[in-house]
Amino acid sequence: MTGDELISAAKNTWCPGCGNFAIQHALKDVLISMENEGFPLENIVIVTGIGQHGKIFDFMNLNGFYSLHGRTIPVATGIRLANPDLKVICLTGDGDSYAEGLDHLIFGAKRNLDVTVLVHDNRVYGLTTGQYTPTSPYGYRGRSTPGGVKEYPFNPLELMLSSGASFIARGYTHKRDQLKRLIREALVHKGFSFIDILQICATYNDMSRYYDARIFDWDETEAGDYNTAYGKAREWDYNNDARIGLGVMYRHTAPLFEDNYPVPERLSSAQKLAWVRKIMDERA
Amino acid sequence: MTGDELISAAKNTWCPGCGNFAIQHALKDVLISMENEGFPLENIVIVTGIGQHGKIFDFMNLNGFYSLHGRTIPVATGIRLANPDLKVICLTGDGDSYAEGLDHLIFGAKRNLDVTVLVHDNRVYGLTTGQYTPTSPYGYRGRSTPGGVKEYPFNPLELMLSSGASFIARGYTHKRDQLKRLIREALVHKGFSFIDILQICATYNDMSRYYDARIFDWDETEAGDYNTAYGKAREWDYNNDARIGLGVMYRHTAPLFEDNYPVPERLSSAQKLAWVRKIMDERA
Amino acid sequence: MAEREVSVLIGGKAGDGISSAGQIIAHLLAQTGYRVHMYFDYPSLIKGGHNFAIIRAAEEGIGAVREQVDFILALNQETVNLHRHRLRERGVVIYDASTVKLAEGIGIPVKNILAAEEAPPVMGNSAIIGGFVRAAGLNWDASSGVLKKSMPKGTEKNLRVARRAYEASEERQQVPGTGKPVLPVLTGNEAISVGLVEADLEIYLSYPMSPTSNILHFLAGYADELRIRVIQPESEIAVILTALGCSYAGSRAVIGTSGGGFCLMTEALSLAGIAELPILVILGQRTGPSTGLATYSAQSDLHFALHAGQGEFPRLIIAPGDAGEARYWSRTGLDLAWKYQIPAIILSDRLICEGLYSVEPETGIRYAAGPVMADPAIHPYLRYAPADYGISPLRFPPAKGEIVRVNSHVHDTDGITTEDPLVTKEMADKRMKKMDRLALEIEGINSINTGGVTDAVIALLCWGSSKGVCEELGKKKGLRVIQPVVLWPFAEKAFAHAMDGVEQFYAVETNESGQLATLVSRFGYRPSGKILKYDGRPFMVEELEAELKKVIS
Amino acid sequence: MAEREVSVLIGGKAGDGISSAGQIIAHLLAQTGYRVHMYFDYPSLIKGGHNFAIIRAAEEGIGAVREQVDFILALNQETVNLHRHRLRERGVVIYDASTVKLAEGIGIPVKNILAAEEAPPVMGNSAIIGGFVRAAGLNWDASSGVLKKSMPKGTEKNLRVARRAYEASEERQQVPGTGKPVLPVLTGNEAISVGLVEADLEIYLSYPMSPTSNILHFLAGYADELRIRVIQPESEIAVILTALGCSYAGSRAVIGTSGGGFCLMTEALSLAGIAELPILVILGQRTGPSTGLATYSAQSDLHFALHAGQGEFPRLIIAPGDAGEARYWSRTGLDLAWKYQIPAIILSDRLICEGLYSVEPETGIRYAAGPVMADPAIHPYLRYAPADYGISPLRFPPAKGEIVRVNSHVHDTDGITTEDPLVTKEMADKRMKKMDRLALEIEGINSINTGGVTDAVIALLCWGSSKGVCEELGKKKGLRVIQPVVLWPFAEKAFAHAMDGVEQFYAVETNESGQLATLVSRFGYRPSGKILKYDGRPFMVEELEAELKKVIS
Ligand SMILES: Cc1ncc(C[n+]2csc(CCOP(=O)(O)OP(=O)(O)O)c2C)c(N)n1
Ligand SMILES: Cc1ncc(C[n+]2csc(CCOP(=O)(O)OP(=O)(O)O)c2C)c(N)n1
Ligand code: SF4
Ligand code: SF4
Ligand SMILES: [Mg+2]
Ligand SMILES: [Mg+2]
Repeated sequence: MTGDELISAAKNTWCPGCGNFAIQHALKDVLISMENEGFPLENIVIVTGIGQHGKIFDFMNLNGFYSLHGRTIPVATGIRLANPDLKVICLTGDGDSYAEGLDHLIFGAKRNLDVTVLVHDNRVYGLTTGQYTPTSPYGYRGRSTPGGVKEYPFNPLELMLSSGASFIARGYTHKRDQLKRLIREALVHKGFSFIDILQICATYNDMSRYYDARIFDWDETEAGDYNTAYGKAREWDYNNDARIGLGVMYRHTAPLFEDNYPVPERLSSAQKLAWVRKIMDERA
Repeated sequence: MTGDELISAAKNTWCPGCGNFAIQHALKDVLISMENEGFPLENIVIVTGIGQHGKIFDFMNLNGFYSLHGRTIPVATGIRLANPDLKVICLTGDGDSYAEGLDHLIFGAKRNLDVTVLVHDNRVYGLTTGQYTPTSPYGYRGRSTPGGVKEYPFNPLELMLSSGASFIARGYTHKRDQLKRLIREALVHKGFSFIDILQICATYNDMSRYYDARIFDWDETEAGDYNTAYGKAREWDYNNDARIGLGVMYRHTAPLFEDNYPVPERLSSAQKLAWVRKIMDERA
Repeated sequence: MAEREVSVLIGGKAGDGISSAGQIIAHLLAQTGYRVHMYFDYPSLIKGGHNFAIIRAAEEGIGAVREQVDFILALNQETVNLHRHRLRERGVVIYDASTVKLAEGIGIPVKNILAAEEAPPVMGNSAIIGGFVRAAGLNWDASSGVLKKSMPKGTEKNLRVARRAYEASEERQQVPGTGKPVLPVLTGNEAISVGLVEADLEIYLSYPMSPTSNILHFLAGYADELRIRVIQPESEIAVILTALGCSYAGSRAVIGTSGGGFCLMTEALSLAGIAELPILVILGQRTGPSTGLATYSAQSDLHFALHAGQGEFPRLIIAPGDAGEARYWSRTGLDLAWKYQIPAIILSDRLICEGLYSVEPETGIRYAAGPVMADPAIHPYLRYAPADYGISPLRFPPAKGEIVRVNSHVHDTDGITTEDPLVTKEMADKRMKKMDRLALEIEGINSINTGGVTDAVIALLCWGSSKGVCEELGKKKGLRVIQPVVLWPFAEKAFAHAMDGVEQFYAVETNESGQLATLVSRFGYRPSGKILKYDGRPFMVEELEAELKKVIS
Repeated sequence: MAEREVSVLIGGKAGDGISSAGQIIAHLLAQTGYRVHMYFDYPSLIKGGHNFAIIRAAEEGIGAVREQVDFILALNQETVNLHRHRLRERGVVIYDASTVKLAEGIGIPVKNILAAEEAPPVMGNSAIIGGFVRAAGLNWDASSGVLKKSMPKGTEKNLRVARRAYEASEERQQVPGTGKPVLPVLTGNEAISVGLVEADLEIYLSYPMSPTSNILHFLAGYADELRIRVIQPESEIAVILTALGCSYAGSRAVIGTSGGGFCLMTEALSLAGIAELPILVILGQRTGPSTGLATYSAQSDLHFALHAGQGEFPRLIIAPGDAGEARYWSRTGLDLAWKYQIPAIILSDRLICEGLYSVEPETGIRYAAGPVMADPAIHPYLRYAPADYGISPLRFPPAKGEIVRVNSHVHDTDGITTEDPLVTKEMADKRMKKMDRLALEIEGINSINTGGVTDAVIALLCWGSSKGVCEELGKKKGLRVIQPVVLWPFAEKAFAHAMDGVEQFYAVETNESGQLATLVSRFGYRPSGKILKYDGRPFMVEELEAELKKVIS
């Protein structure tokens, strides 16, 4: 498949300048290169939430499940249980995964479910026209907080680390090449791989200049060390004006959820019948 | 009020040996001493989840809201918004707050809602007769996991720390005096105060001997330091056989959620009418 | 309908400000004494897709738009291509001559005008509006007053742009004033908000969801001025449970959502039922199932609202038919929720929420203000004490020397859990007594509207947003129109009265099954037919007229 | 009813093992050729409160218990105090003489027996059972076989305890064998589980909640043997969405819950509706609203199940009336969910889930095995392609060279989001075509049971667990009994047929409003009366009989 073929014919309806394009194309490039290396793309399933991010479902020629707001992870869990040959990518938003569906995200990490989660973290509810989310900076003026939001954001990287995610990274939609590499590594990782992607929302929360002035690349040599990762996670709390590290923050190996529930060979009808008879005998 | 008066006439239906008694009586003692110091007990509201823990609602002579499974925190939020003179204590279970209602717990911490959360962490669903919870140890044999659960628990203290809780402690139902002190400090604390109480479930998960052999008291002098707290949180991961620290793990001061939403004086009918007229004029 | 009327369609890309331009046009027409209604059609995206609004103005109140229009205001070529067929004979297209190719109509050199005024592209719609003012023969001074009011930002520049376009345009179809008093024009969401404020709303909570997000935005904008609190929690589950915490402690909280969010609230709705906690839910219906069409309409959650939540408990369900009713009934709904300590639902829909309507400015009289409060002298306070009509008097904590308990389990009068069969039955009966009393009260207020030609033997049965189109055609075609506003408890007697003499009736609804028809069938009424539409769009006047022709000779 | 019958009540504290003792008694009686039914009554707590079970055995199948009993087995004084009035003339109380004070009856020196055998207190119920075996004149050898089977742990000691008590007891009321073949005895939950396994269940997911938790426990116990996977996610929301992920990728997942958990599933139910994902929900009703009475029963979620989730979409709702039906219809429900790619609900209730019933052991014939699969040769694969009866053939990913998309929005045939009005309508019509076809199919299978005296002109209308008691009294009092098993789509024709000749009918339901009565009123049937009970407890035979006397002369 060519990259063009991976993009569907559906009319793209993101705003000009939207960071979602960068995510879409980074994903496309990574998948094409994987296909070239022999990975069959029909084994990919994307699961999307509801929000601007979710529209990527329509824009890609990939198997997909356009789910509910906040519910990508349980859907992905089901797909992985049904068929662990399928590689599942959750494309989700900050409203989607950090507000409505936060618990699932934490449980995905806790269980080390073998899926890749890309959070289109534009730090705003885009599709519902600009309200604050759990990662919006303090004081963000959205339509539900015209006087500025008075809550402090939480730090998704720190939360993911304490929840047990085995691969944690941060990307930025203005750093397309790095983003590609991160997505690729996340896809290669066995286990719960999570990337918080600082995504520009051109319409409601354009933080390009803020980010551009603060980003730097993390030294990834110690990515296996929890304490180092913890230190990195806490450098920038999504609110203070610290430097913003990008790259792989943490990576380690842990048992997979799916391995506890391997797909068994099914009983034959005769075996099933025998079991039913046994139960009936026991109960008679 | 005497301690006896604080216990209601409702028939207690916890099993003999249940750790919930310790929590109930510790709470009772603390409240009585607070009342003796002048705190009016009619200003206390307990909000309970659904589970064995929730039955404390019936057993206490206190204002109360017997809520839904997993939903103590949002109810508490509403009570605090309506009347910040009310001191709200959420009495919740590990199934309640760590599974069904995890997101609310994290948001309560993030917002630094000024409530006290006591988690009756018996590491099992007691009321539904013994299934594993997010803090059950690996291999726990419950009725839904007769072969032993294959998920690792998460660490609620670490999660709470990364979520922004401003007071975090761990208690144990066999350490009644310490528990009293912790509850008292939690109640005095301004902000989100959280105690994970290792509660013995005599029927489905009696870990008394395990705990008794491992507990020790934390040195609380550095309780204001985040990194120290982080180190303490990670000593024991609710699964390994490390020593189990008890006491206040973290305490600091942060702005309260409620302070962003002070109860305003209400508009008079005339003011309201004037506003309506203004809107109508603007729209005409 | 009315002799004098005019319809205007304005279209462009998402992001062109079609909605606000439509509102300005509605106000321009309202200004000359018309009653107006606007339908705004937009896909769920922020920029790029096709948006259009139809504004219709007439001498009498209206709640529907027509397929045919007198003016098309085209900010782009697509608008012309998609809507040209709608133009009535002698209708006029006013278009942006810099982007639209068209032989007839009035081309406004928008690009040049903007360049001359150094104005940004988004002011293009001011130019088109200016062109329209002239084409419709509206008075410039009065119109510029409306423009000023509507554009608090960049007012002067916008006005200059509009004026240049006005001059570049020409009068084609004079839209005469009606001489009637000017009425305010509100969206349903604004009207609901006003009604809530009138009924002493204290805390509004919502997780954003179309079509009720604009209530959140509107109220947030006035929060300081109104001294109310407007809060956006982490999920709909948190929304409703926080609101119930407020109720318990004595604050009037209202929540807003749409079907998907409402699903997540159903468990707590049942809690409100058994714990007898007052709560008002604004439920804006949109096209389902599931995410469906997020920005289009439907009337397909009536039975869901009727039965949401496990078990049986009293509830109040009200479906206003336009902005005026939305205001009145939101106010009344909130009061009744508190009077009866029950969950109440304003079952609105996308067409009402985001449609514009002329409304009467009067504030009317509060239906019932305060809840039944307990006498503080009586000890002990029992939250669920037996009482007249099953309504136990309220106290809020702190209550000195008393304990206030609410409970999601079956409980005794003190709120303590019980599993006793007798108490279980008694408490169920107590709750149902409230329902019976409420039903009686509902019979006595105008909960079933009758319109059209009220003594006709053929009737249209409608509810919510299908009211407008039915009302209009009822008058025109000599049909009775019956519109239950309170859908539950169902005012059986009032309905029977409204149906008195009816020989045939047709249900007109925007859903697949005829949900109101199903509801009335419980009471023995079977419609002669159903006229249903379920593509997310409203019934246009012509469309329903054509459907009626098929069934009524 | 049947000439020969016997009722046994056993009571004690929570933690005394009353449920298992009751089961053993049921098996003891089943062993001698009786058809049995057990009702177990317990509050929601683990230790201490009063628990009791009533076991009734008769020659014909039964599904209800009586107030009057022949034997009372009392493990404590409370049991005697609470239930003594139930004892029939010549009935016998068998009691623990070490704790119960009583003048008559058979006192078993439980304490001494346990001491003699060095047995733990929990074996006290083996002693009482031993005493009962003798008192009822049951054969020791056959009985000890049942005891052995039922007590895999500590078997020998239990047997010795029972034997000692047997010897300390005396024969009082001989319960003769029936000479009929012995039938297996199952709880409704077990029967449901067996039905699911027969219909190729692959993954069972549940968040524990009474009264369906025991399905989770039962299946978890056999998971390895059955090669199924049994999973307990973090919440009901996770349960249903995980299951829908399974459906999408081709695995048969089933989920179980009760009303409160079901509330949280409604949003995803609507998703299953529009995305056409098969899913079966086992919904065990209990007393509501809200937490209500967690361990008691009700039939009060019928309309909620009918309308849960926003928007309109096809669904299948089945309410089995006993364990045999539970098995058959769980199997059929799962098959039909997959055949039609729709959500299906087994609407059970606490009485069926946790009640014991004699069932026919035969496995019967599968109703419909596989779903409609697409021909892999046809390219491109379109998930929502137009097809016969609206059932688009399935493929599961990975499908080489194809893309499989499911979508919660309105979508085109390929699953891509659309807001086009025509496609919106077409897709709604496609879904409703499935409903129409399913309705036709439902008319053709025995979805409406008719029993009692089938040509009587007075009928009892019932569903779910109220079937048993109606059936029995129908036979006894010469009434027709009509029990719709499939409640949606409602088999209007089959129902009309069942009602043929009925002049009066009474709805018998355990809810406050008569939910089935309301449902049939949609189709023009109005009951002459409703006999309703809503205290969490079942209709006892005598109780319904007395109610019937009031209304039927
Ligand atoms: C249960 C539910 N609640 C609310 C909505 C409305 N809604 C749609 S998108 C959205 C916000 C999306 O925000 P985010 O996840 O950050 O996505 P973005 O648009 O920013 O990419 C909301 C609240 C919904 N679809 N479902
Ligand atoms: C929505 C919902 N799901 C499930 C239940 C059933 N339920 C009642 S208590 C409980 C578990 C309680 O566990 P935990 O919170 O740990 O409390 P414990 O009994 O151990 O104190 C569950 C699952 C419920 N009441 N509501
Ligand atoms: S609103 Fe923001 S996130 Fe949405 S498409 Fe536009 S730029 Fe992108
Ligand atoms: S089951 Fe466990 S938690 Fe529940 S009352 Fe008994 S000992 Fe306590
Ligand atoms: Mg976002
Ligand atoms: Mg617990």
